Amino acid sequence: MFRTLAEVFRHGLKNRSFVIGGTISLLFFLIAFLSYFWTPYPVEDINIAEKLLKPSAKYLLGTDHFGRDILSMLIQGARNSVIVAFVAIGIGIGCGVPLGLMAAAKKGWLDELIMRFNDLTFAFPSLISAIMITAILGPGSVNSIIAIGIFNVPVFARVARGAALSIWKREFILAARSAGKGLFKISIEHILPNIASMLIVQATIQFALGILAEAGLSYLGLGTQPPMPSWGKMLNEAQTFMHFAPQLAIYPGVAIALTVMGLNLFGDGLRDVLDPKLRRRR
Amino acid sequence: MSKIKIIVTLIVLSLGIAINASSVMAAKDSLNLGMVLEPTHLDPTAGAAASIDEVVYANIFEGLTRIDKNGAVKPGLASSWTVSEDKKTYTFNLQKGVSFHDGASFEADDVVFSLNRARAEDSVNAQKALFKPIESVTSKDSNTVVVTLTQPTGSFLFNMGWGDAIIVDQASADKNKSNPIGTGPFKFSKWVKGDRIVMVRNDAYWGTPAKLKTATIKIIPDPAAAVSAMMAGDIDGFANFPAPESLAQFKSDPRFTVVIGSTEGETILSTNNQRGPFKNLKVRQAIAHALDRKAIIDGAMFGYGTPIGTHFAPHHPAYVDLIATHPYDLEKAKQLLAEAGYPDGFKGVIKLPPPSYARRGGEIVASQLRKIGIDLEIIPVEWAQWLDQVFKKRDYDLTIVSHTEPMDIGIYARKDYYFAYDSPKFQALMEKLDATVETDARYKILGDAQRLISAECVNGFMFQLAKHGVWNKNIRGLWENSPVQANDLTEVYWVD
Amino acid sequence: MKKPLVKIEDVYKDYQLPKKYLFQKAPVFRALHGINLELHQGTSFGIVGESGCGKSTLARIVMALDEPTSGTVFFDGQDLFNMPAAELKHLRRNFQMVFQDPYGSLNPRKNVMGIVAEPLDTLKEKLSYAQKKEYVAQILSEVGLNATDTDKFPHEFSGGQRQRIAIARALITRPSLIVADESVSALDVSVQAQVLNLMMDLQEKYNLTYMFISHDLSVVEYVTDQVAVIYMGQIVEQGTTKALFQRPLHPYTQTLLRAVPDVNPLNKKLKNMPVIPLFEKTLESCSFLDRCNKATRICVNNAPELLENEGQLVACFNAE
Amino acid sequence: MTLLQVQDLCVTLNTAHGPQEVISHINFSMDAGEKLGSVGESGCGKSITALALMSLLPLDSQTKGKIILEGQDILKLNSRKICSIRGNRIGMIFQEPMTALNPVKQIGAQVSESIYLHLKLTRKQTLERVTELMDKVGLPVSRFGLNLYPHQLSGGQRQRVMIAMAIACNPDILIADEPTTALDVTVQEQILDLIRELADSSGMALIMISHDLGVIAQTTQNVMVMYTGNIVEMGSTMDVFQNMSHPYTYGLFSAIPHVGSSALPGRKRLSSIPGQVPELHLRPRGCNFADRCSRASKMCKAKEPMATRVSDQHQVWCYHPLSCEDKK
Amino acid sequence: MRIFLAKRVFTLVLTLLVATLVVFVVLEILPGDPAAVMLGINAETDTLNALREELGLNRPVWVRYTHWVGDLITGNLGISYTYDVPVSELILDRITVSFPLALLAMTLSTLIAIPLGVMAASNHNKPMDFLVMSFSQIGIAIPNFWFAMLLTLLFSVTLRLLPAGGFAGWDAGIVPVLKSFLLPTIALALPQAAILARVTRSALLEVLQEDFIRTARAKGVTNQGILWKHALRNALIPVVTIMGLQFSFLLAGTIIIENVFYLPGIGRLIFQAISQRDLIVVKNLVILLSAAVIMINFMVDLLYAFIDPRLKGGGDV
Repeated sequence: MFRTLAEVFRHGLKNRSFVIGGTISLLFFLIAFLSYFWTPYPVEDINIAEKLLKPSAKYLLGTDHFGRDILSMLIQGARNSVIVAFVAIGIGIGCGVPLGLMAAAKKGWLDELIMRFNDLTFAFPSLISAIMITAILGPGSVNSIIAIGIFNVPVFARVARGAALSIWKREFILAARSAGKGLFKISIEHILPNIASMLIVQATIQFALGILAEAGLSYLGLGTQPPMPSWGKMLNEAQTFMHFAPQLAIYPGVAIALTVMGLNLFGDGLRDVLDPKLRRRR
Repeated sequence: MSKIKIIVTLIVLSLGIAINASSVMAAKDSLNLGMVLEPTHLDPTAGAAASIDEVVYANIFEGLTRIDKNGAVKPGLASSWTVSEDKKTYTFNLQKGVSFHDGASFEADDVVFSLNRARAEDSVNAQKALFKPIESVTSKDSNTVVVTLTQPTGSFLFNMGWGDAIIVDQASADKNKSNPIGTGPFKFSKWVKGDRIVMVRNDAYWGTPAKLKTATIKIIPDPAAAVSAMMAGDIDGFANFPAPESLAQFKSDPRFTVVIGSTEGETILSTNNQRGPFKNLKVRQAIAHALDRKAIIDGAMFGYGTPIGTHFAPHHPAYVDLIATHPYDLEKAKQLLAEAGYPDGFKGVIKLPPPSYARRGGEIVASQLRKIGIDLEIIPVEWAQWLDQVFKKRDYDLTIVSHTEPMDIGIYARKDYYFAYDSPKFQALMEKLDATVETDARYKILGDAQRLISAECVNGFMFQLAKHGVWNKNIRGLWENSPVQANDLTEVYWVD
Repeated sequence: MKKPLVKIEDVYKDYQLPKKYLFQKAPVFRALHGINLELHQGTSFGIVGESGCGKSTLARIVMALDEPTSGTVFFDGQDLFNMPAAELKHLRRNFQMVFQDPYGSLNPRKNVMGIVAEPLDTLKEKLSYAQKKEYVAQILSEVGLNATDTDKFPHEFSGGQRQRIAIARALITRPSLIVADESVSALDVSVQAQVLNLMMDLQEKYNLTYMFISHDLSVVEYVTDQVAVIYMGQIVEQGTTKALFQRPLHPYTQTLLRAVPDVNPLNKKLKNMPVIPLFEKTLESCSFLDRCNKATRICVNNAPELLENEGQLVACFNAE
Repeated sequence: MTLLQVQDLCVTLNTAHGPQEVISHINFSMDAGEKLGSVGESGCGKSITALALMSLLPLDSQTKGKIILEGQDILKLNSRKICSIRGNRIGMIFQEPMTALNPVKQIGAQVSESIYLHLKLTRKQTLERVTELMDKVGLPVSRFGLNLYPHQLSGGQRQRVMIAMAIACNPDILIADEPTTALDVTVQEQILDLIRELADSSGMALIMISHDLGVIAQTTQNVMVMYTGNIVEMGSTMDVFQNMSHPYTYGLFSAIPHVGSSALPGRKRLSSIPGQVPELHLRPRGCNFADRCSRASKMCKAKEPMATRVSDQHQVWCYHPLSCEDKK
Repeated sequence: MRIFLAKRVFTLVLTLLVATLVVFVVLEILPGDPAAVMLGINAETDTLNALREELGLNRPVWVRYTHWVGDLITGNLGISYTYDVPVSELILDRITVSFPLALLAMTLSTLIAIPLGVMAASNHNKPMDFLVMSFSQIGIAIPNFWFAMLLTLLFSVTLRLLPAGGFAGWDAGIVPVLKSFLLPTIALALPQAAILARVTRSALLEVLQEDFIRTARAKGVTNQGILWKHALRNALIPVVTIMGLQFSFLLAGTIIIENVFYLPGIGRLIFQAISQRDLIVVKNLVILLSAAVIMINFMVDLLYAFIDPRLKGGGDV
C-alpha cells in the first residue's frame, strides 16, 4: 500500500517485470507520441518507384509495396494502437466500473440484472460481435474502438463488482454506514480507492488485449483504414508478400508481440508492487 | 514432465505421417483449379456472379453457340445455323444424340423452354437484356429451332454463347442451383460449401470427351492463402490468380507457367456524375489528368494491365486508343480545378469494394488526387454494401470497379445507371448501334461512343484488367484470355 | 426508574435462506427472536453468547445498520426505524460502534485524519477542515495516541493502536452509546488489558453507555454491570453481572461458565458432562432442549418465557 | 525416557524486512506420554516451533540446531524420510478447522489418507481403522457417513475430523496448534477433553500450543512460556502457573480478567503490560522484554539472560526474577 | 443440487432468448439488400422486388422475429440467400470442420498447459518456472493470426511438410484430415495454452498457500502427492473458468484462423456470410455460436459443482 507515485516507482524498481515491462511500455508510448511530431517519411505518400526495397540507410527497415517507409508506418501504427486501446479502455472503465459498483452496492435484482447483462455480452464471441459491429457501422477505427470498448465493459464491471463485494464485507464499511454515509458516498469514498489498484492492473491487461484486438480487426480489414497505417493492416498487406518479402510480415508482428508483452509484464509487475498479497491470477 | 515427452513424440509422429502422405503424387488425370470467389449457386441462368459461369459454363452447361478462347463464335449444341435475309430469323440445327447428365435427351423443346424461361416476365435471369430482341422461339422439329428477332441484332450469336443463355432441361431446371444438370463434358459431383466443387468426366458426352477424369474447383478467397496453396502444391493452377504481386516469384519458379492474358475487365474510377463537384466536366478532366495510370498499374497490379483511355477492351478490333487525350499532367489538372472553382481542392469519399485492384488502386488514386488538392476519405465496403450504397443508391463520389462483362459500353446509355451519366447524344449512338448489323458501321459507332465518353471524362479510365494465369508447367489447355466468363476445362490435360 | 437510553422492543430478525427446491417458500433463518432490552445511561450492558447466536445482528440493529423484521429500537425515546433518513443521520452522532477486527475496520486507503473525522459528517453543522483537524487531534490524545499522527495510515500502527483509532473514531462525535462488538477479542492479552482499561476510563469520563458484545465470559464479567445471555436468537437469562455470574440459573449459562478453562491448574472444576438428549426436539420445544441435561417433558412442547426469578430474568422451566 | 529433544533450535524466515530470526536457541525435551504446553502472545514463535518439528516451514526458511526424535535428527533427514515421520510419528492439529481440511475431498478419504500412506493396510483394514477412529473422535460412521464433505460439518465436528486424521497412525507425538481458538467455549471444552483423553489412553505425547492460559492450565503437565522467539520460563505447569518468576509471565496473568471477578468488591483496573510486542525487525538487543519491563536494568538491555533455576522443574530466563513478595 | 440446476437452466433459457432478440435487432438494421446481392450488378428493379417478396423481406419486423424464433426451436433455419441450400445443412457441413478443430485445439492447449502450469508451480521461482512463464508471456503476446502466418511460412512454404491450408474432407481419411488440422490446431492452441498455463500456475500457487495443504503435508503426503491429489483439483476452479472463457476466444480465433488456412468451417462461413449479407446464415450462426458459448458456460457451472462439492448445496449434519 503506497501513497505516492514515487513510492510505487521505488518499489517497482526492485521488480523485474515492472522494470522490463515498464521500459517497453514507456518506449511504446514515447514512439506513439513521437509520431505526432516526426516520422522519417510521411506515411500518406505513395512512391511506387521505390516499392519493396530492402532495409538500407535511406529506409532503415525498407519499404512496403507502395514504396512507403516501414519505420514511419510502424511509428504511426503505434499511435494508432495507443488511441484505439486507450479509448476502448476509457469506454470499459467509464461504463463498467459504475455498473460494477452499483451492482455491488445495491445487490438484489439490480445486481442480478447487471450481471446477466454481463454474461450476455460475454456470450457473444467478442470478435464475432466486433465483426458484426464493424459490418453494421462500417469498418474504421472509431467503430473498432466501439467494438473493443463494448467488450471491456463487462470485464471492468465484473472486476469492479467482485472487488467491491469483498470490500463491502469489511468492517470499515459498517463504520462508514454508522457515520451516516449512503451507498453512493461509500462507493466513491471507500470502495473505489480500495479497488483502484486492481482496476489499474486490469486496465494494463485490457490495454494489451485492446492492442491485440485492434490488430486482429485491422488484419481482417475491419479496423483502421488507409491511409492511416496500423500494425494489423500491415500484417494483412504483408501476407501476400510473405514468400518473397518476409520482412514485411516480421516487423509489425514483432512490434505487436513486443508491445503486448511489455504491457502485460508491466501489469504483472504493477500488480505485485501495488498489492503483494494479490497473487498473479492470470 | 514425461507427459511433455509424449506430446513431443506425438507431434513428431504426426509430422512423419504428414511427410509420408504428401509423397504420394496426385494422379495425372485430375486437376485442382483455384478460384477466388465461391459461386453462390451453380445456375448461370439465375445469377450474375461471374463465379457461377467460371465453374459450370462449357464444363457442365452448354449453349447453342460457344465462344472459343479467342472470343470467336463456334457451334455448340447447335451444329449449324442459318440467318434469314432480314437478319431477323435464325434457324438452328441441333446436335443429335445429345443427352443431359441425368439421362434425359436433348431436343428442340429444351431450347424453346430455356430461351422462353430466360426472357419471361418473371425470369430471374440476370442478363435479361440478352434476350430482349427475341420475338419468338419455335421448334420446327425435334432437331431444329427457329428464333425470330424483333430487330436485327449483330451480337445475337455471340450472346447465345453467354453462360446466361445455356440450355437446360425443364425437368431439372429448378434444381440446377445445387445440382446442375447440363449436357457438357463434365458432370457435377459434389460441392463442399466454402471449400470446393468437384466435377467428373461425362463419359456419355456427345462431343470430344474431356481429357481429365476429375476437375476440382478449390475456393480460396484470400490472396495470401492462394500464394501459399500454390507454393505448397495444394492447387495445380489458378486461371486468374488473385495476387499479382507474387507473379514475379512464380515466373522465376520452374514449377509454374505464368500466362498473362487479357480480360474484358475495364477497371475504372467510376464517378457519380450528378454529385457535387463531379458534375463539373472540368473537375472530371482534372481528375483524368491527375491519374498516373502507370503508377496505378505498377502499384496495384504490379505492372500487369493495359492502360485504357475509354471504356473498351484494347484487344477488341473496335478499340480506339484514347490515352493521350488526358495525359498525366498535374499542372493542367490543378489549373482545371481552379477554373472549375476549386483552387484549393475539395473533400470527397471513395468507396472501395474488396478486390485488391480496388483497395490498392484506391489508395494510390487517393494519394494521387491528394496532390491536386482533392482529399479523399477511403471507405472500404463489402460487395453487398457496394451494391446497396454505390450501385443501387448512388451514395458515393468515386469508386473503383472492374466491369468484366464483354462489350458493355452500352451501360453508358442507361441514365439510371450508377454513373448517373445522362447524355442523349450517347443514348442516340447506342440506339443506332442496336439497329446496325454491318461490322464496319458498328465499329465506327463504337469508336464514336468511346471518344464521347472519353471526352466527357464520364469516369476515370484506368486500365484493362489482365488475366494472370498461374499453373503447373505440365498443364496444357487452359485459357489464356477470358473473352467470356469461363474456365473451359474441356481440353485441359497433363504432360509429363 | 430513569428513562432508558436505548429500548429494544420485541425485535425479530429473519434472514431468507437459499431455497432447496424450486417452488418452495424460501426458508427463513430466525436470527433474533423477540428481544427486549433496556440500556441505561452510563452503564455497561453485556451480551454473551456463542457464535451465530445473533448477538452481532442485535448490534447492527441497535446501530440502525439493519432493519428488524418486526419490533423496533428507541434511542432516547426516538424510534430509529420510523424517522426520516436525514434525521437518522444526525441522530447517529449519538451512537457509534467499535468493531472486532482492528485490521478490517479501518480503511487502509485512508489516513487517520480521514478515518477518525468520518463520523463528524453526522453533525448538523458543517465543520471546516481546520476544525475537524482540531477535533481529531484532541480525540487522538485522549485515546493515548500521538495527536500528530493524523497523516499516518492504518498499516503503520500495531493492533492495539488501531483499536485505539477505532475508539477515537467512535468517540469523536461525543456519543452517549458505544456498541462494542467483540472489540477486544482479536487483541493479544496484554494489549487487550490496555484497551479495556482505556474504555473504562472513557466511560467514567464521558458517562458513556456501553453495549458490550463478547463471547469471552471473563471479559464481560469484568466490564459490565448488566448482562444478557443469548441462545439461538433468544435471551435465555438476564440480570446484573454479579448475580448472573455468581448464581447462573439457566442451564445454558451454567454450561457456558463451566466450560471456561481456569488458569489455575489446581482448580479442577465441575465439568460439563456430555448431554444425551432425552427428547426429540420439535418446533415448539425449548431451543436448548437438545443440549440440556435438565430437560423435562414440559420442555418438549413449550418454549419457556423470560420470567423473573429471584431478581434475574430466566427462560427455563427448571431454573434453580 | 526422552522421546524428543530440541537443541538450540533457530529459525530464520524471509520477511518483508529481509531474513529475520523468528525463534532463537530453543531448547527443550519431552518424554513419551508427556503433555507439554507452549503459551505466549501472537508472534512469540510457538507455532513456528511446532512447524519446525514437522519440517513444515516455508522452503526459503532456514532452520539450525537439532531436533532429535528417538535418537534421529529430523533436520538431517531427506524429504522422503521426513514424509514418513509426518503423520506417522508426529501428528498435528491446526487452528482453523474451516480451512485446514481439503474442501473438495470427502472426510473419509482425508482420514484414510495417512493410514494408506504409512500403514499400508488393505482396503478393508483401512476402512475398519477409519471407522474405529471416527468412533473415537465422536463422529460415529453410523451417524456421520464417511462421504461427507467438510462444509457439511460444524466447526467442532471438523476439528474432530482433524483429530482423527492426526491420530490415525498412532503417532508418538501429537501437536495441537491452537486447536480450539476458533471454537466456541462449550465446544472448546469438548475438544480439549477429547484430546486429553486420547493422549491419556494411547500414551501419546502432546504438545499443546495456545495463547489461552486456561487451556494450557487444564491440559498440560509442563509448560514453556514464550516471548518474541525465546522461552522465557519453563517448568511444570503447576510450578509456573502458581509461582511465576518471569515478569512477563506475571504480566500475562495479571492482564487477564478472571471469571469470578464480579464477586470481588469494587472494580479494579486490569494491570496491563505497557507497550507492545516489538516487531520482528525491531527486536531489541539483550532481553527482548526489557523495554516493557519495570524491573529491567542496564544488564537486561545489553545481554540476553541465561536460564536460572527456580526449582527442580522450573527455569526462568531473567536477571531479575520475581520472588513471592513481588507478587503481593 | 436440483435448485441449483433449475436456476441455471432458467437463466440459460432467458439468456438465449435475449440473445436472439439482440441478434435480430442488430442484424435487421444491417444495411445491404440480400436480393441485390443475389442478382448482381445488372439486375432490374422488378426482378429485385419479386425476389424480396419471395424471401419475405417485406413482412413486418415482429412477424419475422417471432417466425424466426419459432423456426429456431423447430430447427428449421431457413434457406441461405446466397447458397440456396438449407442453412441447417450448411451449418452442419461446417461444424464437421470447426468442432473437431476447436476440440483438438482445446485438447492440445489443455495437454500442454496443465502440465506446464503444474511444472512451473512446483518449481516456483526456479529456472523451470521462469522458462514456462517466459513461454507464456510470449504466447499471450503473439497474435494467433501472425503465429499462423509464421507456421505456414515455415512448415508449408519452406519445408513443404504440411498443406498450407484447405480441408481434405472426412472422406479422404483420417490422416489427410489430421494433416490439414495440424497447423490450425497449433496456431489456435499455443496462445491459449500460454494463458492456461499461467492460470494453472497461479491457481496452484494460490492453493499451495492454503491451510489444508499444510494439513496434507503434516499427514506425510509427498510433494508430488500434494500437487496432484490435493492442490490440482482445488486449482481447477479458476482453470475451468478460464477454459470456459477460452472457448469463446477459441471460436473467435477460428474465424481468423480458418481464414488464414482457408478451412471451410463455421468461422469462414460467418465471415463470408457477413460480407455477402446472407442475413439468414449470419443470424443463425451468431445465435448458434452464442448458444454454444452460453451452453459451455452452463456446463462450466455444472462442472464447478462437480469439482467443488460446496456448490452442490446440502446443509450441515
